[in-house]
Amino acid sequence: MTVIPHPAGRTVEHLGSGPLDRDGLAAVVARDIPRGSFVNLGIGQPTMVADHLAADSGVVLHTENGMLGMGPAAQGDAVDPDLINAGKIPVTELPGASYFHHADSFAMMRGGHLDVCVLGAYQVSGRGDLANWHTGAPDAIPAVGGAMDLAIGAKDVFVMMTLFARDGTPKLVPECTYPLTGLACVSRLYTDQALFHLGPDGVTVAETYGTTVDELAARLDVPVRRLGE
Amino acid sequence: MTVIPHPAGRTVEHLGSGPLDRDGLAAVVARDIPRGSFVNLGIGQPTMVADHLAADSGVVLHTENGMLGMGPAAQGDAVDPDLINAGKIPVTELPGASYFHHADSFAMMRGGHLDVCVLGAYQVSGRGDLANWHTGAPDAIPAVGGAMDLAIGAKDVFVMMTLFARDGTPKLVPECTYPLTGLACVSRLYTDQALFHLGPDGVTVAETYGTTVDELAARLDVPVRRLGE
Amino acid sequence: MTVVTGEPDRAVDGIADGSTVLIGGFGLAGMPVTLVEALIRQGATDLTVVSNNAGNGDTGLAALLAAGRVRKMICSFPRQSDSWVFDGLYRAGKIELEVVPQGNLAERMRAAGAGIGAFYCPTGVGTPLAEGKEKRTIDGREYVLEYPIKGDVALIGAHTGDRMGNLVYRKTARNFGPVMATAAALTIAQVSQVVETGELDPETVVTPCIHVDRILDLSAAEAAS
Amino acid sequence: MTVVTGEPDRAVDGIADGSTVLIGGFGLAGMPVTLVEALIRQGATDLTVVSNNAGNGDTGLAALLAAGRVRKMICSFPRQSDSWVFDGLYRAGKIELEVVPQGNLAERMRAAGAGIGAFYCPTGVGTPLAEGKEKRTIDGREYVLEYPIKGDVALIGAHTGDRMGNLVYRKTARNFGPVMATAAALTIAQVSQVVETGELDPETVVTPCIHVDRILDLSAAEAAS
Repeated sequence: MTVIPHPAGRTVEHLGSGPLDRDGLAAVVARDIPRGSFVNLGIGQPTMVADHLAADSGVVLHTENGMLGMGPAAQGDAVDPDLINAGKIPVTELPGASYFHHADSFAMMRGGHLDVCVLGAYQVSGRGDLANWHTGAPDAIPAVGGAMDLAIGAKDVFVMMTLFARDGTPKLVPECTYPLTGLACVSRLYTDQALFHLGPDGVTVAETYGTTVDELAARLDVPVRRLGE
Repeated sequence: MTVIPHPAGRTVEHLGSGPLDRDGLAAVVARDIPRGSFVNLGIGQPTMVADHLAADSGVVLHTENGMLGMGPAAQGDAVDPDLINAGKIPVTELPGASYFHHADSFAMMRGGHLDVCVLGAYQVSGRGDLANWHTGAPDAIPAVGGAMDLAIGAKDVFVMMTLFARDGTPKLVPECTYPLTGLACVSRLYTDQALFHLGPDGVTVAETYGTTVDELAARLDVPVRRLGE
Repeated sequence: MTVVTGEPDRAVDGIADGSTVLIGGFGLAGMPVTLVEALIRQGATDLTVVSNNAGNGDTGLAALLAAGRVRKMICSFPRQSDSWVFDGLYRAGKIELEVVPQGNLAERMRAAGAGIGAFYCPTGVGTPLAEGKEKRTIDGREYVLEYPIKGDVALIGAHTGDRMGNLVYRKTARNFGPVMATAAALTIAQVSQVVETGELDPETVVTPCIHVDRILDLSAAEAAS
Repeated sequence: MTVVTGEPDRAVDGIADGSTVLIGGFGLAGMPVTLVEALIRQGATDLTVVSNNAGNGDTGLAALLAAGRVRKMICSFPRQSDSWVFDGLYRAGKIELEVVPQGNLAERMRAAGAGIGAFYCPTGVGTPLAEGKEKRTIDGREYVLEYPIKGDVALIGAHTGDRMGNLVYRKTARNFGPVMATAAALTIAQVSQVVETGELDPETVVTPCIHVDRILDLSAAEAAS
């Protein structure tokens, strides 16, 4: 694990405002990415993290379709159909970029060279199991893309998601009921309600947003601890 | 196997002159390399084959230290310490050349992309086993280089050697007594005395040089046939 | 020796029914659309197609699927917003699907091209995609045994080729092209332009000519049409 | 982030006793002689060195061997006309030797860099170098199970680096460098020159900066000396 320890060293309950919105959540993830990291941002919500990285962060973005040094989404004349990200969105190239083929790109991932990847999820278990590729619905067409490769490849896997589904059931669960993407791979879980550290020792709440550790503990089916406990 | 069938279709005994010299042997090997082949010439005697390839042969030479389109040995100002062959001799670059790293170079070999490689040998068995990396002498320092990779990698492995050792014992043997480089990998054996086709069906003499099939059969410990028999 | 042609139909000549066809591209970047269209005209059927996606819209790979030529898709991400052709065939039970994690797709083709018999891969351990596969623990980590994917044919898109068959690509359109070129018995590349042998810098060649059997020169194809 | 320095001693700082050190080069082409000389001064000992050859003449790797710092050599071709330092140590029983076919040496390091747990390789089947190794027949062909070779440190030679750590090589001096760069926890490259970030064409970068931790700029080193 390469991530910096939590800056506060103890659990912080942010009660002055409500749960984080998607932008606020992306800002928290960006804050926790160490300077100079090599980072892969998954399709969808994780791409918002890029907007919150400081210009001098030295963070280098990897896209699994064969590029390091990916820049922001391309606009207008800069759109080039040969230059896209994993979500097939036209992007740009930053100075110091490089291109490589798919086997090299995934060797980079599988070989443990990426410091952090940020993914979305349907469910995450208390020990860090990840389910983010398949709802298990019988009529769904399975499609995995690079999710399993990222899950086992990056030194740290961060997940961004809402803590509760629309029906109020927690998505941080004792055991994933959706098909798994990877075992014990998520180290940090960033949600609108709280930031969790996950690992073999279980779930630690590092921060809460508009709620308390005790309130969360009452709503979750996994035991949670505070930092330093 | 990609090599062209033997041009004569029947065994030819060349009795007008003696055994082939090294240059004559290289010319016979060069004759049998199909146009447009990708070829690796081993260290030592096999490199002489290059001098006998027709200018319009379209043969592209591979050197395992990471190059296709290798040209002749470099002379004078053309010597560049960064451009060498597998024998560490300075060489030149032909138009259409390319450079690649060692894993890609040996993937090319192991993956069966080379049409022909030409190697030297201490011993070759009737079914094509090759011994060319180690004399087995107890004080010898073992060194294999790319010999084993070439032996199993090229579509056709040609061996060039004298048929008899200095003490008169045949180097084409029923079973190799020297440590093996590869099993059943040699398809053609080019010697000063004769050209042999090797395979699961045994040894066929395609041509002789200054001797007859019957004379060779008497001196060898492996059964030999004529082409077409 | 590499054949350079400006005729799409000549480029895909001889592809047999039942072939495994590797088709490059990630979405449309690097997708050899002209070659796939020629393959539809050529008529080979009962194909197994290996490609990252399972077709977009109604052209290229989607049109090949719609023409009923594909028995089985091996891909990482069939489901896309514009994959209606595949979706319909799949839901109707008219096509087989093998979903492979994207990195395994690349690595299994790389293994085919590199002569590797099989490899232990950490991707997918504990997931449904590893079910029924051989497992092994090495140095305390679990791995799944994965086998090569070899193509009878590879259809790829590149940017520039030379007359000997060396290729360079452009930006993220490189993607699967260089890997597929090594993994097929017959590799056919469509390129935007062909230059004389010697014009490509040997240091920058991405796919050496040994991996390329035929080049379709799109600039010549357009000039002729 | 990649550190660029003109000081050889700073480039090799912190290499621990007992490390496995991958050293690039094929003969002298691509051999990082300045880094190896700095490693000798640095003093790390009890090393396992992985390199194609086992030193030439009395400099570079040969000098490291002569200084008694190497416990074990893993290489494909130790015996050369000018390998007298290694030859003497080996005959005196002062150094261990693991001979590995050249392609297996490359592929085992590639596997380490690519997160592959082990692979079935056809090279060496039936030979003394496969003795004691696990075998398996796949599709009628025999293979030997080979394991990754991972380095604590890689010392490689390249031609040009940029300030971010991207590397390009020159001609056949490329050889093992790009593979070793992926296979070590700490990769240190000596380069003939360093250019500003953005000056290397992204299409032509051979080793992306993610694989490079430190660059020794030889042009700066010479200017300072």
